[in-house]
Amino acid sequence: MSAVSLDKALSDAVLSGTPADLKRVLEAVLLSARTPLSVLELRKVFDDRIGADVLRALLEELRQEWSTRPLELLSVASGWRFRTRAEFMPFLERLNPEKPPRYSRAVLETLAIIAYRQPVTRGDIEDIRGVTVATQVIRLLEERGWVDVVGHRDTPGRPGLLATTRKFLDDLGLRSLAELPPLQQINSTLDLADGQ
Amino acid sequence: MSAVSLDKALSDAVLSGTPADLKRVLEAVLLSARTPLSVLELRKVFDDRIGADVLRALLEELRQEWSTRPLELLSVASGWRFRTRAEFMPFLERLNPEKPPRYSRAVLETLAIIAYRQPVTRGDIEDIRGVTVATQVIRLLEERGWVDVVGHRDTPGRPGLLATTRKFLDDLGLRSLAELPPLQQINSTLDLADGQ
Amino acid sequence: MSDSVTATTAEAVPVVVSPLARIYGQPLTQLPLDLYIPPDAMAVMLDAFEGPLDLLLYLIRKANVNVLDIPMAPLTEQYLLYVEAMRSQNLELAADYLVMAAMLIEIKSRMLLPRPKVDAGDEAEDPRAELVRRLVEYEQMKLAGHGLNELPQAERDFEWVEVWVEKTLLRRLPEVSTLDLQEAWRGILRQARLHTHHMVQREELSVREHMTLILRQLRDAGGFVEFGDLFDPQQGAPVLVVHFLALLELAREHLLEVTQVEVFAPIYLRLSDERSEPR
Repeated sequence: MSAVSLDKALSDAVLSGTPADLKRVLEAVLLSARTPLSVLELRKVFDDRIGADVLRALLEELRQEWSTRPLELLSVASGWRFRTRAEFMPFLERLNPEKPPRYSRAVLETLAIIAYRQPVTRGDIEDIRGVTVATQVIRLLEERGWVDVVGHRDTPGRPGLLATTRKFLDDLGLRSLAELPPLQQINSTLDLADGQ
Repeated sequence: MSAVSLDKALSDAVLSGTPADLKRVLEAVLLSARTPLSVLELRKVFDDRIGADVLRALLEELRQEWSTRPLELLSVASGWRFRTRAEFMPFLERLNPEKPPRYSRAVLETLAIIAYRQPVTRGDIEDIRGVTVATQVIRLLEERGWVDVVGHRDTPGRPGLLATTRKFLDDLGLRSLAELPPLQQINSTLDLADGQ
Repeated sequence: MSDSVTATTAEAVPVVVSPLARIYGQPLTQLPLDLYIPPDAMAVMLDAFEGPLDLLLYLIRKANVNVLDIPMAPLTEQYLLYVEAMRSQNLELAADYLVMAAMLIEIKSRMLLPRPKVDAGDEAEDPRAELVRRLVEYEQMKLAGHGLNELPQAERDFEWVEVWVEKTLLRRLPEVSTLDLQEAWRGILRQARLHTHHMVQREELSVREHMTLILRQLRDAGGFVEFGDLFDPQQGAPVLVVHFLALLELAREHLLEVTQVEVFAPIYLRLSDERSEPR
């Protein structure tokens, strides 16, 4: 049997088969596709012999069937595609570890000032660093859940008082701020280093 | 909780989980990998906390579980990987009507000589085939990632020694060169005594 | 030994299964059995052979003779006829074909000469031995190539599965250690020295920590708390002292207000900013 007639015979068998057969084909096609597949493209897979409505119903069933499995079938802008569930990302990450990102010096210094001098206003931070503090630096730390506003200073503009949170302590493995390296020690090592 | 500690907590949950949990992770990782994964690499996925024997047993179970599904889990030269079953190719081809490469006899014979007689120089191939080997034949095989130069023969011109790659085995679903189809014995034996 | 290759009418062993070409619209599924080759087909013929060894194998298989016992005379004759036919069509003939022609003629002539005497027990080498060895090896590789083509092949007979992974699902956040903070603080101090008017005072961290605690406590309580509620005697005297110092510091920095309506009345603490932001 030539490749063409085999192809034809196989398709005929599937097209006259049960919805389960059709779903198996959909699975195979969606799992190996490199891009999302639109219903139009999926109709082509079946030689345009399965209606769009039927396909959509089958895709929905397939989505349900995979709801407890490690992949999820998603309908995105350009069509349907399988995606690995987020919870498995840490495992995949181990295969190709990427360099962890680093915070900029501005972020780290701002964080240090908030940690050691809290509660402080943005103005205080700017006084200490001698430069203006970009809004996104504070927002970054707030979004991370490490810093929040605990009050306002009763001065013009009523600036927010920033302090570190419990999450900050948890994430750094500290029980309290008292476990941060003492400032005295930092100061004296700096004196030594600069003393020469 | 930071990304890192989340990762850790999740791993701990899985590692202390049932074999089914481990298999779900294996499935997710194998389905999303871009290359076959060796048992060594899969151990990394689990932070080296699952033994190679356990993994191999789980992989075998997984292979069985998928035996009735449209994908098959295959063990090839560089490890384990999912592939679509051949019966679904006609459907996939409708999506990409671009025909996959069909190799000419020149390419296939050159490939066979490299596969069965490796490492060989281009001169060796020409000796066996009795014709000059076009540069593009070798380049085609190199571009496919099936053949590469593994050294140079210490003769004038220092010709490159060609050999097949791991990808060649992977793409043909083989675990080692030993799994190549055996060479056919050519029908008669030469008996020089009867020569005249 | 078979009489003649040309005389043999045995069925040819087709070298290639699929149609070689279409000639005058007709598929050419096997090479012609006799030597008559349609003129236009010669180019196709030449293309169909992978070289002189392939052509020789074809002639041998077509004649159904033992590859190991080749009748040199008729084979050479027929080979030369093919080569001549190709040349007469002004086809550019690969040099390999001519080299092979020379080799065949040489073997044929050596076959006619008496074998040189050799020591008893030693077999004289058959002049065809080298040709046979090459033919056998070539045929083996030709079949092996065919065999490789039969194996399921990635992208042709199956697709590798590579499910989409959305990297952004895993947001990797920078890790920060206390050492990083220490280093950052050092940087600040160096900077501060350059701007000496911004003196960084050395102050007990614990006081600052308790300042934050009190502010949080006040905020959570709606900005208004009775003095006594701020202190938990169970924490011990040192903590209570630091806590009290923190309270005084907050008052000094006008971050909170301490009020008492009359002597011995309860003391209340209120966030300074509560006035304009009543809850």
